[in-house]
Amino acid sequence: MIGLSHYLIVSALIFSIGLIGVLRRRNLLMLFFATEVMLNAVNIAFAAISHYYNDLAGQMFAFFIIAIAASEVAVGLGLLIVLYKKYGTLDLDDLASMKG
Amino acid sequence: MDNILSVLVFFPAIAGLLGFVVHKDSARAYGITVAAIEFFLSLWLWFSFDSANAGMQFVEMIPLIPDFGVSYYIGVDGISLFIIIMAALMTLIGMMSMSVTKNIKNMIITLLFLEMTMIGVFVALDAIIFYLFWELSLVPMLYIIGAWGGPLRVYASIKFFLYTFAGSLIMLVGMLFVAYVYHNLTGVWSFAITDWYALVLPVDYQLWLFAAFFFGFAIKVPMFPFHTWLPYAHGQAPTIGSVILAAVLLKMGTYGFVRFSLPMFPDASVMMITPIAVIAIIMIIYTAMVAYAQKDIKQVIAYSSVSHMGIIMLGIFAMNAEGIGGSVFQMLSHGIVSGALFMLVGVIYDRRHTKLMSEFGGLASVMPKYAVIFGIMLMAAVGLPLTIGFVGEFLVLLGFYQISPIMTILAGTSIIIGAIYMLAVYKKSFFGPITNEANKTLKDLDRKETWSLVPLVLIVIWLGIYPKPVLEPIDNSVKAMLVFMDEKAITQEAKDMIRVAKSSKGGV
Amino acid sequence: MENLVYIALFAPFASSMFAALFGMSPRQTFVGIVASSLLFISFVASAILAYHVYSTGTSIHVTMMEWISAGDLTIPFGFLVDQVSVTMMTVVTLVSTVVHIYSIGYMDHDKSFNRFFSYLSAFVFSMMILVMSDNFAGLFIGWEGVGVCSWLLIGFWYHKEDVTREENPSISPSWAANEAFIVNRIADLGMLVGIFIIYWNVGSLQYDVVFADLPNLSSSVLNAAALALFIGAMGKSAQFPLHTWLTDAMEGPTPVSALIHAATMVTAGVFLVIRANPIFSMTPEVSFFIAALGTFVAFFAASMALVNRDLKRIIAFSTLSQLGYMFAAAGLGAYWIALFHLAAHAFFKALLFLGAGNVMHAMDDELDIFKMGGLKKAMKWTYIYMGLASLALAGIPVFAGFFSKDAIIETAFNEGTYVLWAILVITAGMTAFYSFRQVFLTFHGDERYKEAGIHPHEMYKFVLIAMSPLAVLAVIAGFFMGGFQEFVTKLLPNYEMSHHTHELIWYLTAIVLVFAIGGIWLAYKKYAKGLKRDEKLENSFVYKLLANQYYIPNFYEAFITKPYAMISEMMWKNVDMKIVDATVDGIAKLIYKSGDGSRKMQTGNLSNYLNWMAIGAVLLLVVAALSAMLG
Amino acid sequence: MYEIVAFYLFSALTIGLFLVTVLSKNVLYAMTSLAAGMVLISGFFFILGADFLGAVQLVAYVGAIMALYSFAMMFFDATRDIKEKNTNPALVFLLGGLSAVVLVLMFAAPIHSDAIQALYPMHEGVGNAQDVGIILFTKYLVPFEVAALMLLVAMISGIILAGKKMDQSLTEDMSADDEILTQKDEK
Repeated sequence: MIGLSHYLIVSALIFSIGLIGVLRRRNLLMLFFATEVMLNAVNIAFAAISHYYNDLAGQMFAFFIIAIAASEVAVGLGLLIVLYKKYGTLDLDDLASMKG
Repeated sequence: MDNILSVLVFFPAIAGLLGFVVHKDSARAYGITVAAIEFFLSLWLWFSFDSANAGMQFVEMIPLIPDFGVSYYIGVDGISLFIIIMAALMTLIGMMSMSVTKNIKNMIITLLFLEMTMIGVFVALDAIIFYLFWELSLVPMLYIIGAWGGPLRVYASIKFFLYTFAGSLIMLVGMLFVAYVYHNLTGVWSFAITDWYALVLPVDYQLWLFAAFFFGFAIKVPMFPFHTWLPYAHGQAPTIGSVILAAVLLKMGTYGFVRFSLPMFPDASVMMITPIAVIAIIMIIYTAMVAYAQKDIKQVIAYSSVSHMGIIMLGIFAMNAEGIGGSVFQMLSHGIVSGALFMLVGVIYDRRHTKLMSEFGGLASVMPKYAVIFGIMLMAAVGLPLTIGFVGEFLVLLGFYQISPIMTILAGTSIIIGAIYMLAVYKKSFFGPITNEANKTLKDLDRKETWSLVPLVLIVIWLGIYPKPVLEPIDNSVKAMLVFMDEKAITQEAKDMIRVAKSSKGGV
Repeated sequence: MENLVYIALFAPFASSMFAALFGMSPRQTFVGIVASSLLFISFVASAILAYHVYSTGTSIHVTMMEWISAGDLTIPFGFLVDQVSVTMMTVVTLVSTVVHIYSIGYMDHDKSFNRFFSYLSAFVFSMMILVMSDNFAGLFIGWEGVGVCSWLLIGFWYHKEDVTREENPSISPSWAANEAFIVNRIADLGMLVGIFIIYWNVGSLQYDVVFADLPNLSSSVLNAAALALFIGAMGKSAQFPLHTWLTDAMEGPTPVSALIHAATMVTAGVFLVIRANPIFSMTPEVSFFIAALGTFVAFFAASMALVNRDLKRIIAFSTLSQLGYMFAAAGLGAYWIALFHLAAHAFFKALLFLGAGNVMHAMDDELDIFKMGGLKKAMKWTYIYMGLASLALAGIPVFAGFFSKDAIIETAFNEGTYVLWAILVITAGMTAFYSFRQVFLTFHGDERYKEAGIHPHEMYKFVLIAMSPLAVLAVIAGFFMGGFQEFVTKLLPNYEMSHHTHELIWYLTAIVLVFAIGGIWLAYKKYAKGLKRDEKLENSFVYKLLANQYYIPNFYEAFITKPYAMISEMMWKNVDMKIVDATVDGIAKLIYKSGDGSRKMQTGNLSNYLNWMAIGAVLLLVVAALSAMLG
Repeated sequence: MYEIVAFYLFSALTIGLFLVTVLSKNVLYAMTSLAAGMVLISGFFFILGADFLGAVQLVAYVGAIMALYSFAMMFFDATRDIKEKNTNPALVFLLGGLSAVVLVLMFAAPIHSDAIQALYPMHEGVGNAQDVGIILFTKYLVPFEVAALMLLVAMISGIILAGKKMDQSLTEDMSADDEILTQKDEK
């Protein structure tokens, strides 16, 4: 039987994959992809918990997360386009203008 | 006038604000007038002060944040009264003798604000108000050193500010904890010092709190090894800054010990007698030796301040009326004497633009009046009887002798090594032939300088011969404090150590 | 009578203030005259008081006002005129008056004439406070006051330059002044400790209260108090090892040497021991130590005087030696004899110094007796005065010194301390030798001063007349010994020779006399005909040792003064700057550096930030997990 | 039984696809695998009975968000391989692994305690979409509206950021516009 822990482990694994992406990627667009992975990982966990505890609150959270992800992508991609127009690249190594 | 204390605190500040509209040519006269009024107000406070009453007088209380027990709560007793008068006096005299011409208006306004904060510290009976004035006093001094100082002024002023600020933050933590404990025990918040006095704390709490307050006060005093900001601050500050710093600001630290540490933590204070006495003795001997090695007159006096503050610290922890009373008196005496000495150094600095002793020599021949006043102040500094310096030093050593004869003898070497460096300064600068051509044409004290120094000379001699009017209120308050401490102490050792004078009348 | 007390006390003060008014103006003779008159008034008042005390046998006690009152301590300005203090008052004011008048002549050409009188009168005022005070704190006021006046007066010619020790053993007046002040301060600490001991054990500093309470104190407390007070006395009275300042103090003007460093201030230590005799008589060990030290100093100082060539220094050493005698007497319990010798010594020693001042004046400030000789023709009266004073000092019968010094030597015999007695007798011989060596070298023999082209002249007449009372007293003071004994022993414990000593008294006197006359004879033989220098003797080790004061000043310089300066320098440069301050700056630097270091984290690269964020997040998660597991 | 099979299948596929997303050098591959992974995640939701959420996942994520990404990609050069220099791959995988372990531990911890009370219990016999609808429009009405507003704002800002003055730099001084215009006039 598949228990909650199975889901949580999968969720954690996916989250970690997302994290690896976040840490590894230097391209801003790819970073966005990685964050999407992490958001989805969390959604799985929420949905699973919601299911196993018969509580809808988890689903609600997942729902709102999707909403936020959508807004984030909308704004973020807008910014990416502006950046790309200005610098011609999305590579973080080339965008390090805030060096302290 | 019931609210004379508020007037005393805020009059200089309001006058300082009005000072912005005064024309800069008349700023100096304006400042002196304000300081003089303030000084006469402080004298008026003294005359209406009831010497027989050992408790707080002229108390004012306006709740500010009732939910947290913070209120505008001020009052004076015999211990703080004379420090207030001295602060007003030294501001007045300092302004009178001031030779600053650059941005004089800013200087006057800064000094008036400084006066507010100084008096505020000594009248505050609420820890928050106390802390407020305590920290505010840093700002004008930072400005005075940083804007009118010598070549290293920025370093010196930042060192002064950060060093003392770091200490007082630790003190603030201590204050907040006391308030917290008070809240836990009584269910109400209060920052009133008089409420805190009633708090009987367990010994381990007392020790931690004592340590927290100790850092705040010790850096201000400054106690060894926290003293190194002082020579820089004095070395770089303009004359007026040094005068105020030495005369009043340093006294905040020792006053804090008397006002907070002793009555609030009697057991911890008794337990800390030996460590503090050891530090005080190191201060006395070590800094006196360092003073002897200095080449710059002002640095000598700066280090001598530390040495004298060691005497004051020793007296505070003598735990008897002679020692503590002597300490409070010594605060006044050191304030006046070191203030005067700094002014005297300023006099020669204005003429030669150097403070190095090697540049001088034989000044007594060309500047006899200057030499006489310097000589009198020097003798007061080394504690000659019938000058103000003796009374305090004698009482302190006498008081501490009861605690430890050996330590008293070690501390008593201050009368020897104090004489060594002071006489060395005098000999190098005033005696011998005039070797430097530039010194041959020096002018003696002008009228402005004479008029600002002579009152100090008179006070030095008057209080040396007849200290009673000052000593009596101090003594009453100190005795009452000791009675209170003795009742409050929980350990038997502390009760044994705190010596209540036989002539005491009763508690606070 | 009370008014007289105040007149006696404050007339010198008024004199000092009056002179101070003119302190910065050029020389004005009337300042000297007014000062001298006020001192004379003080003397007259003291004399009347002395007569009053003598005739009624009662003491006068006045309290002017309260001085310090803190805790249980109350110190009034109280003045006590009893047999002891009135003796001191009379002696002090008499010598002071003479010295003041003398100074009008002596300081004639000095541009700081007025200032000098101000200081000199201030000194007398302090000395009067010292002797008249009715408590230890008041005594201490005077004690420090005379110290300061001595500092001012030794360094009176402050404008002189520092020279090497070889050129002038005192280096410079200002150096000598500072030395005197600092050495005295060392002793003053002892005195203060004594006061503290007394206060914490008795609860008061008033003489009467303290002395009444003494039987209740333990012997260790008494010993400590006696020792501490005596340390104070050692400094003021220049007892070994705090003696070096006294000879250096000869840098001051000669009237100062006469008044302060011979007649009055240096005897303050003896006065203290006499004043506090109830304490000292209850502590036989300390008393014996005092007597032994006194005897040692008497011999030690006399030995240095034997070879010295400086006129004033010889007298200074003899002062030191006589102080040793006084301490010997006081230590052995013969307080009234010590007091009597103190008074007699004040007269003849002041006379001797003033005579030396005349010589100095005549010789254009030359002090080397090897460069004098044959002065008796030019300075007849000075010769007579100095001769009389030297006879008194040498202890030749009928002169004052004979009675007082002989009594001390007898006391040493009477107490059974034969070693002390023997040393004192030998010292008496040495005293006679050096004082007459000086007289003969100065006034007899060939006129060596002519080589330097000096034309000596006698002092002003009024000066010589002013000195006459001292001369008279130097001769006749001894006859009042019996009356004096009767007078002061109303207060001081009487000291009588035992029957056994009484029987031997003629032999004892004869022995002392043989030594004294032998000394004079030796001096006459060697020096009266002229100076024959003995190269071999002068190069011998002992001679050099004595001439260099046993190298004690050099020792102090090498082992105290210089190391102190060196350690101070090291404390400042190495400890204060490099350790204490560097630690503080180090903390500041650490904070600054850590900020500077962490600045590198701010690469501007988002990817790096994300790494840091992840590290932080993982750490927080670990902490949360751990705390969840543990908690 | 089918549930187990589906779970493991989906798990393996999503993990694999996401790994491709994270590790691929080609943007197109990454995006495609991401979209595929999203679809499979909605499968999880359906298994878990969260039908509505699954639908939203498909519609919003796969439909809207991925479409946004695809459009955005048009602005970038998607054909080139992305060159990234990885300074410290060990740290990356260490951190990833560590966080995985820690998260698993943490998620596993509360499961052993069953003192969790459902706040908004599901109702027996009521469809998931209905249930969600009830709660969303009662308890979560305000957040829901706020989320709607937020989406609106995001949409507008996205349009403005990406669309406004496509031919000009947005960050440089606007006064440059006038210069460009004057230059045009001169020509």
